[in-house]
Amino acid sequence: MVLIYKGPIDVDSLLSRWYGAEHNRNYGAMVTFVGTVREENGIEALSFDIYRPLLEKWFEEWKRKLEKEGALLAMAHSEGDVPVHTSSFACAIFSPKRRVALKMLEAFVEDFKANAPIWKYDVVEGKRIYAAERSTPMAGSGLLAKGK
Amino acid sequence: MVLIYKGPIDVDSLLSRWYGAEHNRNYGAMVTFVGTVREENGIEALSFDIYRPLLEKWFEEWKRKLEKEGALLAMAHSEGDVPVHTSSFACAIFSPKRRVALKMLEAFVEDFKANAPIWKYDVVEGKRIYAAERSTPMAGSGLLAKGK
Amino acid sequence: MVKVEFLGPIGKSPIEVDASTLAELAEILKKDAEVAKWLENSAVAVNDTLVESLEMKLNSGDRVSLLPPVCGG
Amino acid sequence: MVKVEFLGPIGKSPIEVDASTLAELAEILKKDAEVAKWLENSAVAVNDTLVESLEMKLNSGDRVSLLPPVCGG
Repeated sequence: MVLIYKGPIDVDSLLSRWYGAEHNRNYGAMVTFVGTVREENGIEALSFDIYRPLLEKWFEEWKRKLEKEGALLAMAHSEGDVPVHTSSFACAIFSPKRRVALKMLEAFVEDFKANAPIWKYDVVEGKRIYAAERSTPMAGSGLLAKGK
Repeated sequence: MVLIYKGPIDVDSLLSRWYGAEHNRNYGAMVTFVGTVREENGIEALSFDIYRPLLEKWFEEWKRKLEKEGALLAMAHSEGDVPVHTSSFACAIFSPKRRVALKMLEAFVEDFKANAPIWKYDVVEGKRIYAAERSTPMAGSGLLAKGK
Repeated sequence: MVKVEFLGPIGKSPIEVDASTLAELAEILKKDAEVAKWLENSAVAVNDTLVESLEMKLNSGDRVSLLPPVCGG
Repeated sequence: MVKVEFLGPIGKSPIEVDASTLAELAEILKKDAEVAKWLENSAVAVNDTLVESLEMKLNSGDRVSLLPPVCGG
């Protein structure tokens, strides 16, 4: 299950929780990725909408893919406003083999960017502005524009 | 500077320290790798020797390489005995760009395995046994076997 | 009747329409100026499963979701 | 005199030898059975800098380190 935080992720306690739950289960490697909101273009925060049912399906598919390699996947994401210099996304992979963990972390994060049903907004002077230019159409987009 | 721990790394406090020091410096991505001792072949622990002067040089070269990409590198390693299910190696990369962080993490960890001047021993019934089969000759090895 | 929901930045309340295939639904949505501009780059889910064919039959009570371009993290 | 140290699993105390190049040092170490077997797969540092040429001159007080195969992490 994806952990959803209202607002910023408490990174210390999250990483501690993940490491604590798994370090004695004989995984030789833990890799983590943490995404933090950068101060740029005068934004105060980023803000996120999540469509949970599809995020959960997408995540469970990745979890199964990693299980086939003997690896474990965990993920957290923020909903709502996440101020500059706080974190909105975290994931961890535990694996017996380091190469699996390193390869899969990159593949997972890139697919997350392209296909996780999450929408990003810049927050400027309290207003939410959809980050259209940084967003990617999901796989299979444009179906309803086809036809006659 | 590489942080050297006598025995296992306190992973929670280390990751918290790294994240705490850097999250407000406008890096968008933190990636970490943590290596934990697996229970296998009846070992009680792994044990490590480190040659610090060369480890430090090797690490500083990597640090400079990452600085050219705008990224920051941190690393910790254990010296002496590290019991099964505790951690002996940790590193973190902070970068404005996620791709740099992900690519460099893999490259750094692989070069670490091949060229960091650290020697590993299995600890079985209190005895240290050099892990010869899992060890890799450093780049340039064999120089003194050449000649007449 | 089929329920259509518009996720994220589309920012439109759900509507109920009468359509028996996705192709029929497409024709209806193309006539809504507010929605039409999103069709080109939105993915489509029926009852929370992403779909890839306009021929797909819709049944009364089905829920269709439009998912515009994403950017997590 | 040059100091030679044997790192990690070689497990031998440092020695002092008389050698004015790495090539000379190599000939001396090849005669020491305990050390000879490590030469093939050990890297060499002079004053904590890894070196790649046997022609390298050694000066009195230099410190030569033998680094056998490594495995961190």
